[in-house]
Amino acid sequence: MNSTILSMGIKLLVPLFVIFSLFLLFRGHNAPGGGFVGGLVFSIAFSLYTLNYGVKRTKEKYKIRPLKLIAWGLLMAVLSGLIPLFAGESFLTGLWHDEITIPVLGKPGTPILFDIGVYLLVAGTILSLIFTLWEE
Amino acid sequence: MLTTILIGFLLAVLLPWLYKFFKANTGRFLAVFPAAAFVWFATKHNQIAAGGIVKEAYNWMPGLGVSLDFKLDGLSLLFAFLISGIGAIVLLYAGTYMKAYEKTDRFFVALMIFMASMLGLVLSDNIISLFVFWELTSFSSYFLIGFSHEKEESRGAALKALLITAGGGLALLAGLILLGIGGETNTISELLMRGDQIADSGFLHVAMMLIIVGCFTKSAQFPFHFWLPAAMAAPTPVSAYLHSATMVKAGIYLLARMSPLFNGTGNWNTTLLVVGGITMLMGASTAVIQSDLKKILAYTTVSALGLLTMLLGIGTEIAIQAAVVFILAHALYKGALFLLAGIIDHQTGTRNIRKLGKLFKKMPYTGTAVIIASLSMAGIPPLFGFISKELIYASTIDMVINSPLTTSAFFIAGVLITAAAGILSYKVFFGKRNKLESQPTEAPFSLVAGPLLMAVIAVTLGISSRFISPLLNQASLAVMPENIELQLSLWHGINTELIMSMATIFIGYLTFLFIYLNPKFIASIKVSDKIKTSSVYDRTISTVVEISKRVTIIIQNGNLRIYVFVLIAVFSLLSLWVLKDFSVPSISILWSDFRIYDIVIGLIMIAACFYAVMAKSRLLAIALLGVVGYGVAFIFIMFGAPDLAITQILIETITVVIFVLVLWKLPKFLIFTESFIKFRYFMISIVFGGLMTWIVMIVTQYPLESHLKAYFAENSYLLAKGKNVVNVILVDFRSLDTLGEMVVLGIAAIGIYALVKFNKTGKKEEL
Amino acid sequence: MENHILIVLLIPLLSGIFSLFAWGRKQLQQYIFLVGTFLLIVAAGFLLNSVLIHEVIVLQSAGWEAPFGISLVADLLSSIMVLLAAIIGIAVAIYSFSEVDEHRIQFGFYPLMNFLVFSVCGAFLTGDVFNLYVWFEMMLISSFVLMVLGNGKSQVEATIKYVTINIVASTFFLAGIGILYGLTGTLNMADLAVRLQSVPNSSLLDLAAIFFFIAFGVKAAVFPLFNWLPASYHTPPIAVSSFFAGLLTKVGVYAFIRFFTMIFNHESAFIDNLLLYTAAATMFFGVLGAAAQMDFRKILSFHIISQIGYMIMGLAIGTKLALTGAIFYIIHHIIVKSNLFLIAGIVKKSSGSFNLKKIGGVYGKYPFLAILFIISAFSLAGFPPLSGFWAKLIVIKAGLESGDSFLVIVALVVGFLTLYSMTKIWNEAFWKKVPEEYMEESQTKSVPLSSIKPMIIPVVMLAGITLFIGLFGESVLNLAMMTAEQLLNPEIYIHAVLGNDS
Amino acid sequence: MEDILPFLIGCLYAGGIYLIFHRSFVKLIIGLIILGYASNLFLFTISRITRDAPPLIPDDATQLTETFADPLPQALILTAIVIGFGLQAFAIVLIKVGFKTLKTDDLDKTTSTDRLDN
Repeated sequence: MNSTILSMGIKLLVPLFVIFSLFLLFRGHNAPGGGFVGGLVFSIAFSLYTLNYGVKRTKEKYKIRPLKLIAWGLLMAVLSGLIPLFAGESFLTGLWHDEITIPVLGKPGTPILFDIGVYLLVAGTILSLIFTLWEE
Repeated sequence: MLTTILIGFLLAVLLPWLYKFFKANTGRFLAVFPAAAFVWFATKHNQIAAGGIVKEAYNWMPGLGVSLDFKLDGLSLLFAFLISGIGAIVLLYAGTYMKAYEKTDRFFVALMIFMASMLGLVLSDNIISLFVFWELTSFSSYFLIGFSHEKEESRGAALKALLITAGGGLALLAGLILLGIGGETNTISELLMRGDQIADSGFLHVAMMLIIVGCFTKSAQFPFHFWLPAAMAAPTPVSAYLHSATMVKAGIYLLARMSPLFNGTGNWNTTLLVVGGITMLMGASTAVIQSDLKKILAYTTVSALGLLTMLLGIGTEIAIQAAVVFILAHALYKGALFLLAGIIDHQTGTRNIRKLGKLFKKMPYTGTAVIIASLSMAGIPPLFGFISKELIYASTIDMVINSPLTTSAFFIAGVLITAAAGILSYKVFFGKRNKLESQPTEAPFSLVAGPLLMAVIAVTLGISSRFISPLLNQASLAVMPENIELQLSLWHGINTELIMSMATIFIGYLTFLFIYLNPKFIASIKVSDKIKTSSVYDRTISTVVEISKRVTIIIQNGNLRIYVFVLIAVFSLLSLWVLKDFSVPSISILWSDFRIYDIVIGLIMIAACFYAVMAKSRLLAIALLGVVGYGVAFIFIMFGAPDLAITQILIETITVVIFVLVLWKLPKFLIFTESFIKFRYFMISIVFGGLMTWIVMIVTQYPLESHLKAYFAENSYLLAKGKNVVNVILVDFRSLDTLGEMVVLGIAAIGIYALVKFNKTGKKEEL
Repeated sequence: MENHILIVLLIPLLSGIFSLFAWGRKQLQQYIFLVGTFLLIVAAGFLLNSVLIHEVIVLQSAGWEAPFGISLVADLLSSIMVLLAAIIGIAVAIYSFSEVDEHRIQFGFYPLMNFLVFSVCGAFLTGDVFNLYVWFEMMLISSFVLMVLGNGKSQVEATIKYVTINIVASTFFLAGIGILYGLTGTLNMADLAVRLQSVPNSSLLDLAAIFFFIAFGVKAAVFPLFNWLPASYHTPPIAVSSFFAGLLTKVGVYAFIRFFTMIFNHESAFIDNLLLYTAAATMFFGVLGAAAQMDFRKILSFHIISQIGYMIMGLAIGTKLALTGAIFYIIHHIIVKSNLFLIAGIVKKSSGSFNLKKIGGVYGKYPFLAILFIISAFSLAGFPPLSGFWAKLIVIKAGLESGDSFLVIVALVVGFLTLYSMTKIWNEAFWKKVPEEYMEESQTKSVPLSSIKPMIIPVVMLAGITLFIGLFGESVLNLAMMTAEQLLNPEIYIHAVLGNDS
Repeated sequence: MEDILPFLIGCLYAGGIYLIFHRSFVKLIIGLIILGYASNLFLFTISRITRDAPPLIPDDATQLTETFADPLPQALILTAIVIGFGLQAFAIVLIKVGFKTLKTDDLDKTTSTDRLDN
């Protein structure tokens, strides 16, 4: 598998996949996609990289700590749920900023933050699976 | 009264510290408690003897009708005197006697718990609190019998006593609760007046029989009696106190207490009479062939308990009076005799009467006390035992039916007990020779004083019985409210009772002589194991254990497939039972509207599933699994669930990848041959699948109006700002589910990491 | 007020997340778990207090009115269960400091425990059937990992059984949710209770009930679905078994009570009989298993089953008193059973084995431990005046009142056998001397009790609670009665969740 | 298809459970996964199905009108799939570890934890 073309291809693919996964994440609210699918695509990119270069190099190069991703993902989701409390709303209530609409990303709101949490967690989970099992 | 009981429990709790302080004097210190209680009860004597009662009431669990109601009447006071009086003597005695043992603090803890509970039992006026104290006496008895717990025998005896009494306790509990339900109160004094109401509820007889069972186990009635002789494994003070004077009388107490309610109804009288009679005769006849002093006493105690039960069963005025009087007489002489047996054991090192003899000169005080107590036991005037025996005969003679039979039963038992008394006193103290290795000396005063005092009381009460008459009269009124007044005296003139008493003594003497002169013959008598209820007990216990082992091996067989099989079978049977009300949906609608690729996909999936079942290669099976998974995704696409389809495809891919990563180094499938078992599994699988199909069809034939669906369609964009409704539900409407799902995934990741990497080499790895 | 519910859930969740961040740092994780469970007790206490004042508290998560979002509901039953979970949580936390080894901690023991507590609390508080499924799955996955953590041979074997049966049961749960949704188009428990009234054919309800009977029956370990429990509960460390023994099966019982008092409360002879026979068989076969065993933990495991039977018995009889008994039983049993497992662990440490044949003499050596055991064991056997007695008394009284004498007889016989197997432990482990042939083994494998003193603290705490409930049980009884009252009047719950228009 | 689905579900349930009844660990796990599919489809079908009408609000609309698939069961199934994936992945690795520690692939040989000790 160590052919240079493939290696080059994968190196190029990783950022592409990451961007695509982010795209899936943010469009999820209005079209098929979302944090879960985005996270999966994200992790597929690094899985490919791992298949080619091994776990150690992947971890070193991209400073990926799956466990941290999991923890941050969860924390992010919880925080997105806590934010509405300061606005006097219930836990996890979706708060939206109505005036601003960012292109591609849509309106910023806590559900988006929540979805990012999902994204991080799924990415972390799948990567941890791949890392753990690949090293075996 | 509550204070008294609580002090008792408090002393038990504090004992470890008290023991450190008082050490060997703990017993003497503790004796202050029952002595003080005795004095307190004595101050109430005149009031009670005049027909008054003392009541106390405290809430405990009012929601359940459980309260700490205490009521002191004649019967309770009689028992309270016995418990506190004999308790004080026993504690003094134990203070010296237990010096030979280790860890006596534990002994005293149990003894104090017992004393307090026993007081609570006889003072309670609430069925539930009575039961609480009742069980506590069983509980403390368990620890006292098992005091020498390193001996197998002690442990077995303790367990026997506990299982029998607590088992009976469960029956008693049910009986008491039924009474409470029937009488709509838990207060005993109220219940006793609501006989008609309880009878109307239909619970009276069931409750009665259950209570009788409870009382019989506690008071060692046939066929439950065998735990009592076994309980002689306990240190002697315990035998004297619990297993002759007080605890075993708890059953008698409760029978007496409930008499106003049950006497004359149903099988009460017959049951008590018959069981009591058997117990009495069996106990008396077994007693005379024993060689162990404590066993002799134990069986005479069984006999006495049988006699008491009989008297309550006879249930006439005189019988009740006789019972009350005999409770006192028996407690005095039997308690004393046990303590004295302990002294003999303590001083000579044996309790085997075959080895004992000629002790009087060496142990004059002990001897005197034994003789007095034995004479009381034999019913020889002017001792208190004589008065009680007179009354017993009087009660049988005026029975309406079965008088001759009952009278002769009493007579035979009386004869045997007299003989036993002879063995205890004459054989041990004046017998021809002893076979002791060492020369015994008289026991210290602290040991002899107590039993001697009890012997003296037996004499005093015999001569001046009128002091005790008012109290006993009140006690008998408590058992039978309309009873005639009790008048005790030694001399009633020459009448049938007197003649019978004399005859009993005379023939008892002859019997004693026979036993005394033919020790070899007596020793050769063996009771067959087959008729011993103790061996029935042993067999029952081992059978229960054996059955439970067999059942457990079948049920908990360790075979995962069978567990799943049972689960599916239970589900299928239950569903079939419910589904029998539904018709099978007609198949014709099947062909109404379908597209050709539906069928193709369906068939592919079914085929893939089928070959996955049959596959002999692991990789093939996994690949086929993938086919099924993608098929599912395809169905999602067809029915408007693109998100599901994407997820399904991605997940399916990852699952297959994981499978391959994990499994590819494993050896090939083992081929297991098991076709005949497989048929069972095959059938249940088909049934299960069929049921699920049927259920889907049944449920979907009804129309569904989901207001949730409508709400989401309406508000998903307007309120939740999202056009992909599924995603909006996931991150907004039902974001909590998603949060949970995230945690599940995270844990799964940790779990897989831990599973694969776990090692004990201490090598740290960062996840 | 609603936020009391939120706080109860946030504490274990955040503890879990924080201990993920503290991965591998033993002391910090221990500290987080201890503080977390302590705060949880406080929060649960506040929650219970507000529920006592306001009857039913509802938190509409994400701010959507019921039944469109997910309602978190705290009624008396839920808040009592949460409080109990917190109590067992802190007991296990303290215990785990001495018991759980370095390696398990390295591989995530504490985060998993936190998430387990989280899932249990969530399961008690949710008012939505699908959300309950999610909590159940979270509970399952964390218990799977905790059970296998350490990779011991018996652990792996036990976990395979545990996983398989529980996953199969989960499919029934999911299918059951499908049927409920297919019949009513709603998932909110309160809404379901209302809408199920108008289901065209009440046999459909019986049908749906079977699915939940299987799903919860497996979790609660009722006959004949209990096999996974005795196969597995004796394999992980005691801190884990103890938490499992006290709480996990009770989540199943909780779900039983919730579903069969509120959702399936239509008149159904089928369900009534099903519960009655299940209760009897569960009591009976559970205790038979206990009578057969000679391993400390296996005896205790089988006793869980038999005692679950008593709780189901309370539910099956269904009168106010019976439900009171079931609630009282749950409270009593969670405390006592967890404690017995903790004691088993200490006995093992101080005597070298769980096998009763190989050990002995604990009473002689450690009388204080013996007293703690006596309190818990005799309470389990229903001896007065300990907590188990009241529990049994109420259930039996309820049974006699409603004329279910068959159940009462079974309950009494089972009570007797329970006493037998508890005294078996006492006889063998505490009274008897260590058999000669195992003397050496016992000495080499045991450590003196003084070296593991912190493990006694939670045992004393739980035994104290048992004793307290026994001696001053009135408050617990009142609580249980009020809970039963609430369960029998689901309108209060439904009204609180759905608002005025129901 | 609406009419075929119940049969497909039945087949999947039957196949899944029958796989669990095999003695091999690997078939056990495959069976569990197929059971998972079966119950997802069960939930999907029993909440009624609608062809070709995904619950996506068109760009020019603010609400879903006419016929559309019920989004709620979809969301539930999505959650169930993901949760099921977590559990199944764990189970797959578990049988691998089981195979390594128990040295067998045969379920009938894993009866030691249930054994009576006496």
